[in-house]
Amino acid sequence: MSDIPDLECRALCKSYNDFQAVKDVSFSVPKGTFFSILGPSGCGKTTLLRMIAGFQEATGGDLLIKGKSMLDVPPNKRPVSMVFQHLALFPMMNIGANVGFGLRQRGVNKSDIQVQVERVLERVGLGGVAERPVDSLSGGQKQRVAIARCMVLEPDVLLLDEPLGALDLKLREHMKVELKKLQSEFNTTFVYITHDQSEALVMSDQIAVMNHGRFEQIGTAKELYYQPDTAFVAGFVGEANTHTARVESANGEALHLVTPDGLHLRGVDAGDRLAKGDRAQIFVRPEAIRLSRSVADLAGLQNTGKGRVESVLFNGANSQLILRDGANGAEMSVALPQTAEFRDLAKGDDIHFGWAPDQTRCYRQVS
Amino acid sequence: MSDIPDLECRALCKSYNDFQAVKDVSFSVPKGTFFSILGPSGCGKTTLLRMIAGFQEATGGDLLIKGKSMLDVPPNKRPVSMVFQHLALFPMMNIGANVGFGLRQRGVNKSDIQVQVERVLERVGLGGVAERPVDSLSGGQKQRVAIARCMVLEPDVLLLDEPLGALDLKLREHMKVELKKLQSEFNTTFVYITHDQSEALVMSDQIAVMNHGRFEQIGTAKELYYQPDTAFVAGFVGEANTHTARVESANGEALHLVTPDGLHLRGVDAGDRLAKGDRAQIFVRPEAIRLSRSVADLAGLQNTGKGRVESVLFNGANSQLILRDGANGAEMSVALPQTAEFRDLAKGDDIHFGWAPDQTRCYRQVS
Amino acid sequence: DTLRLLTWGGYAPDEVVAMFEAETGHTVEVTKSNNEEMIAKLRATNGGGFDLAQPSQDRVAGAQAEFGIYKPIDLSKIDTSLFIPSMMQATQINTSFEGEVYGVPHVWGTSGLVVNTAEAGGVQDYLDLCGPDVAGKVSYRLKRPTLIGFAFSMGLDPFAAYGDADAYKEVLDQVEAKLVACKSNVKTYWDGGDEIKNLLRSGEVTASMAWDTGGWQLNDDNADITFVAPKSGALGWIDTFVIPSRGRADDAAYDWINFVMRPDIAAMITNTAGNFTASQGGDAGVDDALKLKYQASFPAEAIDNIKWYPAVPAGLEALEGAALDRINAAK
Amino acid sequence: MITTIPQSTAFRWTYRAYVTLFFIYLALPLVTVCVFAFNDSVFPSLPWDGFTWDWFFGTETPRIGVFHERPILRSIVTSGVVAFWVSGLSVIVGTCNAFLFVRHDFRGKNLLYILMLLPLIIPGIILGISILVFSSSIANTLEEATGLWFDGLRPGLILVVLGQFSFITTFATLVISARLQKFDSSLEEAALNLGASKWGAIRQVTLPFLFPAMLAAAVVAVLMSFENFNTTLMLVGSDAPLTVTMFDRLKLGSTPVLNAVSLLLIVVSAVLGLLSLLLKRED
Amino acid sequence: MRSDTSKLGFILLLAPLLIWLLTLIILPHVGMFIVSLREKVGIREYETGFANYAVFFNEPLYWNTFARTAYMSITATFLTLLIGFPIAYYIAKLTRGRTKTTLFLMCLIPFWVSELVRTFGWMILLRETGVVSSFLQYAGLTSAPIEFLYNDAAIMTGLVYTSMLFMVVPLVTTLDSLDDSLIEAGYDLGGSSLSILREIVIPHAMPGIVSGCIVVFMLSLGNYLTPILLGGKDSLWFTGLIYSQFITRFNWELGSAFGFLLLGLSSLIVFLALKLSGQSLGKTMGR
Ligand SMILES: Nc1ncnc2c1ncn2[C@@H]1O[C@H](COP(=O)(O)OP(=O)(O)OP(=O)(O)O)[C@@H](O)[C@H]1O
Ligand SMILES: Nc1ncnc2c1ncn2[C@@H]1O[C@H](COP(=O)(O)OP(=O)(O)OP(=O)(O)O)[C@@H](O)[C@H]1O
Ligand SMILES: NCCCCNCCCN
Ligand SMILES: [Mg+2]
Ligand SMILES: [Mg+2]
Repeated sequence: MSDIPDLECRALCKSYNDFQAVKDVSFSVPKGTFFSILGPSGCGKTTLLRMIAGFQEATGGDLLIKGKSMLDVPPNKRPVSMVFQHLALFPMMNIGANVGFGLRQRGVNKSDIQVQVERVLERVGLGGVAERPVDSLSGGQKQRVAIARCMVLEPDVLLLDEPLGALDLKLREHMKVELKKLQSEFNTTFVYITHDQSEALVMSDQIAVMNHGRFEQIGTAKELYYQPDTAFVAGFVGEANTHTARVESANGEALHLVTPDGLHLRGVDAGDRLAKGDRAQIFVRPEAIRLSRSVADLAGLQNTGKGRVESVLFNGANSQLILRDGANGAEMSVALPQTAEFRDLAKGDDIHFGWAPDQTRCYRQVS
Repeated sequence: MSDIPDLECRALCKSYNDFQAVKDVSFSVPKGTFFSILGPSGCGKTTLLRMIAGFQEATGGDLLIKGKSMLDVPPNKRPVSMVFQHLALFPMMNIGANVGFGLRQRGVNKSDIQVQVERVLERVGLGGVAERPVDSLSGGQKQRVAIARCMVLEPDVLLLDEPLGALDLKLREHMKVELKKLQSEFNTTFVYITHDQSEALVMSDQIAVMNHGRFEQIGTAKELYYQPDTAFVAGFVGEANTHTARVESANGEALHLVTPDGLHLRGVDAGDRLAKGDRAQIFVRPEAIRLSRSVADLAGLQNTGKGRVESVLFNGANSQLILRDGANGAEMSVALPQTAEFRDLAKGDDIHFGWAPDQTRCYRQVS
Repeated sequence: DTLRLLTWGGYAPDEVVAMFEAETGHTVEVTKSNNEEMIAKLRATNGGGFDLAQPSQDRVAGAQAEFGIYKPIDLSKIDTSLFIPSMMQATQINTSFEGEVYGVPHVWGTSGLVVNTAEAGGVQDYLDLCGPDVAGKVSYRLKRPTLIGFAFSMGLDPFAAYGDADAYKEVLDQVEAKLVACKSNVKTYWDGGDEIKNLLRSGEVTASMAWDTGGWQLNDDNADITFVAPKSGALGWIDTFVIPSRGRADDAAYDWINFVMRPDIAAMITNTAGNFTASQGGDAGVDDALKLKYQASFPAEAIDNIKWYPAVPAGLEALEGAALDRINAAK
Repeated sequence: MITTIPQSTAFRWTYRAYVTLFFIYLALPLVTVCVFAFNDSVFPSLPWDGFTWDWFFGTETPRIGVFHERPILRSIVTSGVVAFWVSGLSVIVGTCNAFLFVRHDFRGKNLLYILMLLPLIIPGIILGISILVFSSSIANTLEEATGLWFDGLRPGLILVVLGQFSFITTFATLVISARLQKFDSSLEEAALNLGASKWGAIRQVTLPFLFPAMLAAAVVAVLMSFENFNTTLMLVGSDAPLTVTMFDRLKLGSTPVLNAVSLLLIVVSAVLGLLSLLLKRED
Repeated sequence: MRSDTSKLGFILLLAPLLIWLLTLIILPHVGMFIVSLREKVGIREYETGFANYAVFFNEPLYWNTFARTAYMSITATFLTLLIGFPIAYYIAKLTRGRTKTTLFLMCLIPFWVSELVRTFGWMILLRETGVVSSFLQYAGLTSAPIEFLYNDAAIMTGLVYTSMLFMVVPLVTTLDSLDDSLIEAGYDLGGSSLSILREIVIPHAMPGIVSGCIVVFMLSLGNYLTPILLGGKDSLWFTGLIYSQFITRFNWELGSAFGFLLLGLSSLIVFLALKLSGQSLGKTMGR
């Protein structure tokens, strides 16, 4: 029984007239998973979520919840609940009435509703507010009411459409942690969409990266960050310096590449099976680059160079250097290590840098 | 000549009825400086900026631009220009007319206006868009038009009121770098206000931290980050773990403290001249805390402990651990080093941690 | 039943209505109006909406010919003995159309001059209203009686020209010219009886062409103001009872007619409206004061000189209307 | 220019004086009307003959107060009945229109929208006569064909109601659409998602949201109906609403009874007007 | 199935609109047009033709009145705009909070009182024995009573008064939506009050100005009470002519023709105003 996933999509498609917003998306979400869909604006996340909720009809493929196809089930009969981007709490009802709304639709009797509403409000840490108007709550509290309103119905799947988008920075940071906590307490399957990579990375068990209507990769946060399958994922998840180069020779995964300026680089093939002569796109994360005042320290790293500090973007623990590579004039951003050693680095200083081949992921260049 | 600052405020005050929004603020900004005013919402930043622009009358103090008092000069005669939070581009005019507006007011003749408008648009990288309507531009482009509109008038000081606040995350990151670049190209004095510390840290030559209408500290980004003068600055700029403790003994700057749970800590006095028995507030930055699997590695650090991993907030280069201190059950956030050594750390693992006394800044506790 | 009565101001005083309601059990709803509006309303409703109306006798046959908005009077339901026979007869003749009688008389009176003798003693005839001594203090209605009155005053005989549209047009052209020239003398054209009374009483107007009753009523408050029968003759009118073709309360209508023609009731109406009625013996109960004023305004030769309106042939009103519009538009 | 831009004192005071004069101009006629309702004279004009309540409560001719004037009381009732129907109908139709224009896309929508706005720019008197002429000719045709009477198509309350409804509906539509436009349709989706049926979502979420606007539209409709003259004048039969009765009185010469009625109208309208504003501000 | 029910819903929503527009707006105007084409040739005899329109064009009185009505209405519109704009600006931009609400409400109160009452008030004020004349005598500014009523100025006063609110309200609404920071930006860039008014405020307020002007113009053009009651002997107004054709001349045919001409005139002027200002009806009136 438990190996039937809570949610499964099979080659799901959605076209608006000529435009394909969602293309052949397939995935399945096991019970109790926090599943995020991460992608840039306009990539089709909302469309996908609304198909799952039933507000949009799929133009192809199938959609199953607990193994049952949902295609012909109207939205008010699907065992999924949705937390809307702007929460969509009913302003004309008090908090209790909001949370009890779904139960009322099911015809549950009044006293039971009251008991259940109070119980779920307590679970989200808002006991005793049932009588208050919605507007008397802070942004984060509203968020919790919206979740309570769904959870009281014990849905199989909870859908969340960028619910943190409207909050301010500090609150967003806080709610990230809180949401994850709520999910593990309720142990309900969450399908969460966002275009903010840090939200997805911090909260999710599984993340699907979506682009132009397709899923590019599904994996854990670390998989996406350290082993991105595609150039898009490598660029979208986390920061990276990119280069283009030609493959000089390939030895299994190990590649030897040459940039247009004649620089030689060593990297690893990210899975595109590059061969000699192929054009490759190369990604190196800023924190993968080591700095040193002496070349010797960087001997072990196969990719090295010397650059001049263009600017120091001081930002406490997240400071970065913008270096201009002495060899080819390319700009590079390098995470500034927290050791005091580099704290006095200033614009115009020269410095050596280098990084290991396994931090150099190479993808086939699509022109 | 060049030692007259572009902008100088002397004990500037502003009260709204009983409420003092700006209290005795004094500072001076030398020519060509990127000067930021950083503070939480409602601390009086906008009020201060609007006094400089002339939209609000000071209730005390003096305000000088290039050495001349501006108190009696109406805003349309002051040699300052302002970039408004929502830019305030004139929607009823095309881009060229927007940029040329100020010149038209000065009675410059039409063909000169056209030439100058085109020139300044090119400098901000928007050549040839003069005929287009304002709304055809993206957010970042509008930003540049707003700056061009001011810069064409060659103001002595450019004021910017959270101009990035309305942009989305990625664009904001990008514009930070861009703004700084534009400033150094035009070599004009910028006074920039923001509540986002990373904006201020990354762009500014000088930052003033404002709180409750007062300047708490003026300094470079590094000064504020590494040597905050006050507890407010320490807490507001960058992240920090805080503790409270009593001073056990003071030896010059070096302090020995005891927390309410009986934990002994070593720290440095941040300037409040704490003495034995004083209550202190202690700040430790997450990245100052070293992790190790063996106690021995941390021997040199005078503050050490052992904790259990509460959760791993994986976020690429900015990942954090939430540790629960084994000794007193306090939560602590620790920056996760980029070395592969700790990559497999998971919830429930035990780990040793420690930090140096000089990373432990202590302030007098104000109850 | 409810009797919806379309009538002139003053013809259905509250006490009379109350007495009628008490006596018959009918309810009366009174709508006050004037000739043109009565006809216009009935035309729009195609003879519905009201159960009894009171246009002047000259306005019955033409309107019936054009719009068919009245129903013939059932004389058997009327107590004819209550009426002064001569008036009854004259009215029946004037209100006949295709062999049926459409109206019976109710109130009669005249239009002439109402003058503040202290300030405008010189006003004796309609044309005197255009004299320089009363400039800006004059008022009259911009309606057909004014055209007729001025025509007589100018020595013309409009009634004689009724049969001949061209001749009548000629008369109208002359009158129009006169009234256009006179316009600067006019303070405002009045519309309703109370309006002209207010204007005279406040002194804003000192000489006017108006109904006789207004003059007599004002006389009570201000002895200087009174009705003057013009030299060229007052214009005599009789207001009638007609039954709209789609009235729904004919019985109540006949009840009302028979009720108000009772001498005692007729006297009450005379006392409020100021005009005498066609009720046989109705003047017996009228205030002596009113009778005196009547006699003062109408010496015997003035009574003989009254010009009674003949029925207006259909079509002449269009000519009059155009003339009135042009006078109104003149600067 | 705006509060934050310094202006010379002379300019500020001139501006304020102008604004003050303007509000005096606005208030003057209304205040005058109200004051003369208490003049102890049969004319609503100077001289001031002392204070009296007669024009409200008097029972003796000529000083019959509003509260004892049957025709005026009756026409107030008539106006009330008309206003009730007009506001009811126009709010219902306005709500349907709002849903249609805000929620649906269809061919000819723009044309219909312009047509819907048209009553705003048709003079009231023309609306009145066109409805009068049209309904009369229908009635004539029907009566000729059937021999029955069609009184509803002749001047009278039904036509008055229809005539006022014909343009007040536009206002109702605009007021209600404005609010519906602000409705976040995800609220309705949320209701569906929580198990409500389509109609249930509209009933429990959308209509309650629209309610303040519907009420405001109803109040506006009542006020417009009460004060309408031009359209009503052409369509009125034997039951005259208040404005028409007052107009007839005014033509016949005014007594302070008219002032008294006006005073009552001003008070009631002001109260209703304020109410509708309060409702609108909930938007 | 789902699309069937939504189709039904759509039809149910469409029906009231169509019935309303068809039976109360479109067909009556068509009917009125047909009646205007009936020429009266005798008692209860009619033919079809343009005779009624010919009457209009052949009688100077009618088209003079028509022109005068249009001219006076346009004047009233401009005056209202001129007087109302500073007021709207004051309310929208120079006041805040409570004061703003109060002033706005004060603007609205006369709007909720019937036009008849407003005009009646002016009659009491302006007549020869009225309040203004008495006040002037009392103040010694004049020795004899003065008649202020019954002239074009009185009509204009009444029209402007009656229309003011329909100008001020849309102006306040649009000016309110003008972000203060645009004005500040203009000022900051060296603009003077006048140039900001011309280049920023007025262009922004254009939809409000146009919608206010259209409403005021239509109200003036279609006004009946004000010219009749305040204009006295010079009250001539085109609606009055229509009214008298219907009421005192029983000539529905000519009256309908006049009605149609008035409708044509108003549509034409509104159309021109929209074209000249580059606005659209839906944008300005639909708000
Ligand atoms: N009703 C529609 N008709 C046509 N195209 C549509 C419609 N709705 C969405 N689209 C298009 O489909 C694509 C995907 O839209 P969707 O709203 O799913 O994106 P998203 O990933 O949620 O973006 P965001 O992060 O901005 O919310 C977009 O290009 C959008 O323009
Ligand atoms: N016109 C005013 N009257 C009274 N108090 C005001 C006025 N304007 C601002 N304040 C108060 O002055 C304080 C400072 O406001 P200001 O707008 O300068 O803050 P800020 O630092 O710009 O905040 P934010 O980051 O939110 O823009 C606030 O407490 C605010 O409530
Ligand atoms: N042309 C006929 C005038 C009829 C007047 N009836 C007047 C009644 C006045 N109370
Ligand atoms: Mg989306
Ligand atoms: Mg601010």
